[in-house]
Amino acid sequence: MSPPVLSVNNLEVVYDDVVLVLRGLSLEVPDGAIVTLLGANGAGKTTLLRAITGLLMPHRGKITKGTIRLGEDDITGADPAVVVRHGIAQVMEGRRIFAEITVDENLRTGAYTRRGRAEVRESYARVMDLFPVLRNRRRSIAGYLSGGEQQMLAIGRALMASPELLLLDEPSLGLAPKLVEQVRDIIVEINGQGTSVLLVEQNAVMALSIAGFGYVVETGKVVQDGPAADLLADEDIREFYLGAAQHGQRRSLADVKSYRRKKRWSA
Amino acid sequence: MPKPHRNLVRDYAQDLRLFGSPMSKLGLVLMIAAFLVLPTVVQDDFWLSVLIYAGITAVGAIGLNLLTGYCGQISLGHAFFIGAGAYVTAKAGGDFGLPFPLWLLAAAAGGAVLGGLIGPFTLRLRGHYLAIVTLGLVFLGEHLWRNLDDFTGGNSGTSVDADVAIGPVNFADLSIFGESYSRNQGWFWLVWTLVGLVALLVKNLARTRPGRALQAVRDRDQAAEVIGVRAGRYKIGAFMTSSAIASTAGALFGSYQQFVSPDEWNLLLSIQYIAVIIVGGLGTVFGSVLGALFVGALPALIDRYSDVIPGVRTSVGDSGFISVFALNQAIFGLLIVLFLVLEPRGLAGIWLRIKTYFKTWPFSY
Amino acid sequence: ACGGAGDDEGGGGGQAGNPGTTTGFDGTTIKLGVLSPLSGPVAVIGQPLTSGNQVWFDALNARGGVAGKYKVELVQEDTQYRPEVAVQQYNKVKGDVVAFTQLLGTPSTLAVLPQLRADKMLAAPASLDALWVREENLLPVGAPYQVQAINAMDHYLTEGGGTKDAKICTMVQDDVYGEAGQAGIEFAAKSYGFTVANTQRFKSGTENYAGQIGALAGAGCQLVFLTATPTDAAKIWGTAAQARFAPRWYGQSPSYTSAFAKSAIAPYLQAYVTIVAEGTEWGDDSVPGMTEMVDRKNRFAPQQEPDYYFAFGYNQARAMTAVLEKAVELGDLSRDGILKASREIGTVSFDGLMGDYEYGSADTRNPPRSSTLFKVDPAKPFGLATLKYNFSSQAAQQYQFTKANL
Amino acid sequence: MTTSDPAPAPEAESETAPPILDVRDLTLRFGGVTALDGVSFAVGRGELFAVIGPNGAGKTSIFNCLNGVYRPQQGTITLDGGSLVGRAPAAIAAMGVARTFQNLGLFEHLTLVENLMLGRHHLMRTGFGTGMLWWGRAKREEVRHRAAVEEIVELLELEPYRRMPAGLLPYGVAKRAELGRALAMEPSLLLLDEPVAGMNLEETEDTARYLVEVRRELGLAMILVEHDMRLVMDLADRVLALDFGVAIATGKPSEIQNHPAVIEAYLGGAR
Amino acid sequence: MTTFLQNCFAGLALGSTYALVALGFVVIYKSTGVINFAQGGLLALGAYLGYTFSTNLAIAFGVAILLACASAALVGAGFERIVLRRMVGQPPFAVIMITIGLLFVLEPLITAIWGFDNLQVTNPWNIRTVEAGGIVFGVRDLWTIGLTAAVVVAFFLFFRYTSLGLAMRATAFDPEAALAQGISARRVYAVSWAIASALAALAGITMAAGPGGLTPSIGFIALAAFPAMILGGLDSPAGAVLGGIVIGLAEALTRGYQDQLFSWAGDNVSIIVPYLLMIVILLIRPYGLLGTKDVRRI
Ligand SMILES: Nc1ncnc2c1ncn2[C@@H]1O[C@H](COP(=O)(O)OP(=O)(O)OP(=O)(O)O)[C@@H](O)[C@H]1O
Ligand SMILES: Nc1ncnc2c1ncn2[C@@H]1O[C@H](COP(=O)(O)OP(=O)(O)OP(=O)(O)O)[C@@H](O)[C@H]1O
Ligand SMILES: CC(C)C[C@H](N)C(=O)O
Ligand SMILES: [Mg+2]
Ligand SMILES: [Mg+2]
Repeated sequence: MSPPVLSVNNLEVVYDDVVLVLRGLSLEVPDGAIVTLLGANGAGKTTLLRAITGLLMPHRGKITKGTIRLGEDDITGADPAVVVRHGIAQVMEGRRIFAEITVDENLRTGAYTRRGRAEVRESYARVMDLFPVLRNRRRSIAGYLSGGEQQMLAIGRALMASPELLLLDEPSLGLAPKLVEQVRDIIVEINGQGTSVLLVEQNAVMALSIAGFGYVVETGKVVQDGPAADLLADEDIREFYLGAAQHGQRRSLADVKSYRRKKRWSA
Repeated sequence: MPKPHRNLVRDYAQDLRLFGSPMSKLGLVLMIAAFLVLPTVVQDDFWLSVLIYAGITAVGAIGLNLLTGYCGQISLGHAFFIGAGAYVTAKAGGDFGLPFPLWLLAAAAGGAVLGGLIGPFTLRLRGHYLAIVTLGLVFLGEHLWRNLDDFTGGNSGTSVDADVAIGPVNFADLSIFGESYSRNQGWFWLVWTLVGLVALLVKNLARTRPGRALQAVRDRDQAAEVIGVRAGRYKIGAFMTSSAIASTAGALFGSYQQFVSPDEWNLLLSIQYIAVIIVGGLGTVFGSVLGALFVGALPALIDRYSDVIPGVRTSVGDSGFISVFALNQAIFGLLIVLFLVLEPRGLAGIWLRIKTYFKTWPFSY
Repeated sequence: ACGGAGDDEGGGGGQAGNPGTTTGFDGTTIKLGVLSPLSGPVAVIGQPLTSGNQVWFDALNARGGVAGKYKVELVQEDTQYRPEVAVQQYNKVKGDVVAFTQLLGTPSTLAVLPQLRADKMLAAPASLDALWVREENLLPVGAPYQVQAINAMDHYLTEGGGTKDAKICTMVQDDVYGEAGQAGIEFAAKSYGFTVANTQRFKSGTENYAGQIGALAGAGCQLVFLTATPTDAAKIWGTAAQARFAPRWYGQSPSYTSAFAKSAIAPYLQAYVTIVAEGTEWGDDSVPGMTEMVDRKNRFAPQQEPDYYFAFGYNQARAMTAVLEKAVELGDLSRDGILKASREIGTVSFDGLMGDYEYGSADTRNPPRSSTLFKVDPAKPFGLATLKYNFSSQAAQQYQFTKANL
Repeated sequence: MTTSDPAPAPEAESETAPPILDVRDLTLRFGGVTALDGVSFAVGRGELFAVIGPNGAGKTSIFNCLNGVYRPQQGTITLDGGSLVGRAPAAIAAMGVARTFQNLGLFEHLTLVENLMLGRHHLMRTGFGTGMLWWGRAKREEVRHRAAVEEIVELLELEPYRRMPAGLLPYGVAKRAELGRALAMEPSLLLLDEPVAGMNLEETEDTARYLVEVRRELGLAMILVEHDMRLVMDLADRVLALDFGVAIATGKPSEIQNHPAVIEAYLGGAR
Repeated sequence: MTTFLQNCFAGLALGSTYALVALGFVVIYKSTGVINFAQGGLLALGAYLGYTFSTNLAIAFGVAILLACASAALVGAGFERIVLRRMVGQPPFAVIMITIGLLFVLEPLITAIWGFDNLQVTNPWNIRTVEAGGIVFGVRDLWTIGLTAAVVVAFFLFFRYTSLGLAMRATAFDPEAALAQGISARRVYAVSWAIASALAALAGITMAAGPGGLTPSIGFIALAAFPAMILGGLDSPAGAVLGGIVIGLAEALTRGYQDQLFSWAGDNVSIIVPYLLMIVILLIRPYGLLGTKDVRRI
């Protein structure tokens, strides 16, 4: 069996020298798999992705313990440029497109580390096929796109890198229902072509429907993990992430009562 | 035994107090004590004048911080308004002989009017473009100061002969209970009282409706508009208030120095103010004061103790290779770089860190 | 009464007993302040000038000091030629000194003046503005800039081949120093009946003078009187040379420095430039003061290059010494005592290095009205050769001095 | 599915009460892009009106026109009888139109309470002068409005975050804070641009609950833009579906949900 | 007419220098989103390095120029290594202040090494001139114009054929997102600082080789180039060149016709004309002639 593309071992991350956000988190993305990461807001999912790509520095964050390995290579604390050249691409939280340049130019930045012109052109054509909306807006300044269009651009930009491992931080955010399905299909398709995927999603239904394996993170630690199918069947997961009430029938949101649910796996 | 719940807040008014916590109350008391006692301990004219200049800079910096730190409008034109204040004082306090409170107000009013004229530029220009336009103001100003002979004395400059008495209390020649104090001692008290006053006013402004509006405009002006803040109005208001405060600082500067000439209000002065608010910390009143002390006192310290540093040339013909001033500037530059690399939020940021350190002590996280 | 300048050995014994200790005088050493641009663009003047102060006092101290027993020590501070810095530095040292033997720069002097008045402090300005003459708290030396300008015009119209119908122009620094030169020329214009055809003002520190030179050339100027400091002057003359603009230039004394004689523009300067200043060329044996000064420089500051400003500083120190001698004689080195002494020193002679100065109370002082003209000559030590020594025009005698109206 | 309606919402199409908002024939173009193409709709008092449509359909653009951020090339917008077109955003806010933003419009460096206080900006009077002087009018006003803000803090359960800079708030909380700020404006029309995007299930349910409560207590009219169909279908009284700036359908949620054009353009298989 | 042409030539020569300096500003702005206040200091440093190579070490002037540009570029890149790399993603204000700090360090360093004296750079141009049609062309001015033109062409070709320009804009807009694309912010900073420093050095040497020699105040020219940069548009290299030439001409022409046309406005109007022109243009076009506007959408 080939080694996992990504293995995170006992990772600890501290912001601002005082805020401990990841507390010994470990996970693995096997080669060619889709792994999803679930967890409440503020659990540290984005922080984990930052740690992997080396983007903690601009946030005054630091890895204080643990290792991150990419295949055979240790990339703990490596420079982002180096990590990207290792074949990682990322859809960042909050889209982070370059608002002042055109859609085309944004896509070109995604292919910054790639050399072969023909292959880049191929990727470009594929992105255009996946998101026809972008084709019409190729020369528009990206900042004027609608929210969802920007999200498509962000995904498209990551695809331009044709990575070995794709990190997705809430790719479905702000997308129309039909597009969410498309994005799901895209992820599956990319994965089929050999790209491993680490998917962070609030839309757990979507995430678990395509992932092979899932982790649940709470306050910086993995509190549960298992094959996606097992998680889908888990009572707690069903209640807290999938919105299915015990008796199977979905509640109407208009009927949610004024009570607060505070149950957590860990305090 | 310490009383429990000493931090308990019982109503909103209490929650809004500036010096609410016991620590900050203690700090306030200490600052007031230092303010009262310092001039009687440090009688040396040099150190007093350094502190007086630092105080004047603090006043001006609070004004700039209001504009840049709170409202997000970068201005390189602060020197212009400082100069204007000094010239207004030469006229109002010197030639017309108005009493101290009146010429101070006149200077502030003059600054506000000029700010009101320039302010509308902020409606059209953003960021660096605005900064460079205000930089142009410095050059236009210098041209005006040179050519408006009647008002400014032209190239020869003008003496500023404004008295600093409030009723019977003359700060230039204080005597309290038969004890008489030097001009610098009196000025120290005067200037630092004004620092406190301006700091308080601006702090008040910052924590009420207009102050919040300014910060909203800084963070996102479009969103601010949508929730009902007339961004343009607040930008102009900030410009006017800031330049009024700048002119107040200029008024103090002029009357303390007693003589002003056109080339003092140059870009370097503007940059110095920018340095003060960035080193101090943007968007904090206390930071402006810290920054002014740092930027004002550090060169003086280096200057005073330069003779012990090897390689420094303190007099003509000795063997040093770098002059005191050059060394001063170099150290100053290095410290700024070092500082901001370590703490981009400036002195106020360091202050915050110290506070959180003690708050969370002994736990590092 | 011709007060000695403290130069004769063992001169001036104090009959009135020893002066008491006071600010800047601890009973043995007299401290004097020096506020000078030791860095910045005018440092090329401030440094030699301060060195001149120092060499004079070193020589004096070697002979025993003021009144043969009080050593003089200088407290130097760098003003960078910036008025506000000068004021701050003044505040820094005023508590340590009895007087200031150098306060360089017209703008700086004006800036410090209010404080001098309030503190009853005496300072010797290292600049030649006409305003200094009537100022109690200042101890000027030399013929003012205005007088230099007038003498220069006199020379141009009488021996320099100029006529009053010639296109006479000025190029002056846009500050008080420039105003002084301009005022002199305007006075001369009235006296001699010419008009100033064109005036160009420039801001000190400008890098490009093509426009001004173009304008002067366009106006057909035949003579240009220049009031500048060396940094700017070099660029101005360089630009003129490049533009092939070749009027007669007269330059105010502080516009020249020795580096020019070795530069690419030296031939141009040689051909067209006359410098109006005082005293004589460096190393001129025929002037007694010069021989002595060169000796002393060689002894106390061997590394110092020949320099006009050195001589200026040296002379300033001489005037200040006359005041100190007098004050010691009167038994009072306090600020009041110094001011009083400054009124009573009478005429001080500078041994031909500068015109004699009749001191006295400020409203009766009479400064020298004489100037010396130099031409540029790279072969000379300072690059200047005497063209016309120590002459005084009729018009210059007429010039009236008034008190600064600040 | 259920369409229970806890609020005594007036029948939207009722002939008697005139609508609070009437939008007619709205057209907005950017260069070659037509963001809105003759869109008309009306929102009744107390009605919760939803707007859905694919990405880039023009939903946010409608809000921007209502707010005065964009100026439509054509069309009229009438709020309570007064025209909105051509007015400055701040003036429109003062007329009672409040809004939350799709991409978070909080002021990052201000605390949550300050952000909420800003919502009350147009209800307050303190100017530069009185603000500086503090004691007296300014202080009284601050205290009074602070009390009002605290009610919202309580309603939205934001207590633990009062003093946190908005920029550091967890995403879900930030979205809630935006809602709070809009409510603090005491609006008569509330525009919600994707209020639950990026929220997890729990937070979505919370937000739904707040919206229901707000409706019940304040009875104000709302326009909801959202891609989370559960929220739209469960809460909205009526739905407008847009595609490429053109209104393709309006009706009750159940009608829209099964509308073929809407399914084709927007819903796909995920109904 | 000749006077006019003479003035135009002077303006063009001055404008070329402005263009070089402004181009340096633009390069750094494009990659870091800040105005580099140290540009004047780098210019002075380059000029003094040129002096050292050409006068002290007696290296042929053409080579000395290259050496000076190269060593200035090293200094710029070194600045990135020591300082800027730690500032990736930090607030722009802090970075602006750091450039001011750098200026404060450079100035005294230069005067400590080279002093305040007026230095003469050994060079073949100096005050030499050629005359044609009644107009005197300074050899130095001709070279300045020619070199500027060459550099500008090289500059545009470089950006045309490398992806660096795009990387710069991305980095300036959002350094973190740029990093995530594998764009090394450090390299971008280093390269842009190196280019800007080399441009500054070139401007410095061509100035220093002119009439009047070299003094530390040479760096002030950068202030005069602010209007040039902003008038063209902060992020537009073509704008920098255009702005430089417009400002140079405006300044030289007002200077030349000060007496005839502008005496009412006081002496030395030419000093403020660049700023006035800049203000007027910015009021009409708030992002300069060719600058791109901020993109804001809610
Ligand atoms: N720059 C920072 N400085 C200090 N604390 C931070 C910083 N960035 C994030 N945090 C804190 O770290 C914790 C984890 O944040 P992170 O963004 O990784 O969560 P997340 O799981 O991605 O949440 P979400 O689902 O909202 O995206 C949060 O409590 C957050 O407040
Ligand atoms: N300021 C602008 N300049 C240019 N085009 C714009 C501008 N604002 C919006 N658009 C375009 O108008 C169209 C509608 O945008 P809008 O933001 O209204 O979409 P939306 O329906 O809110 O989409 P989403 O669901 O993705 O948020 C989009 O194609 C967008 O690119
Ligand atoms: C010594 C000189 C440089 C002084 C200068 N000329 C001035 O009056 O300011
Ligand atoms: Mg996240
Ligand atoms: Mg939208």
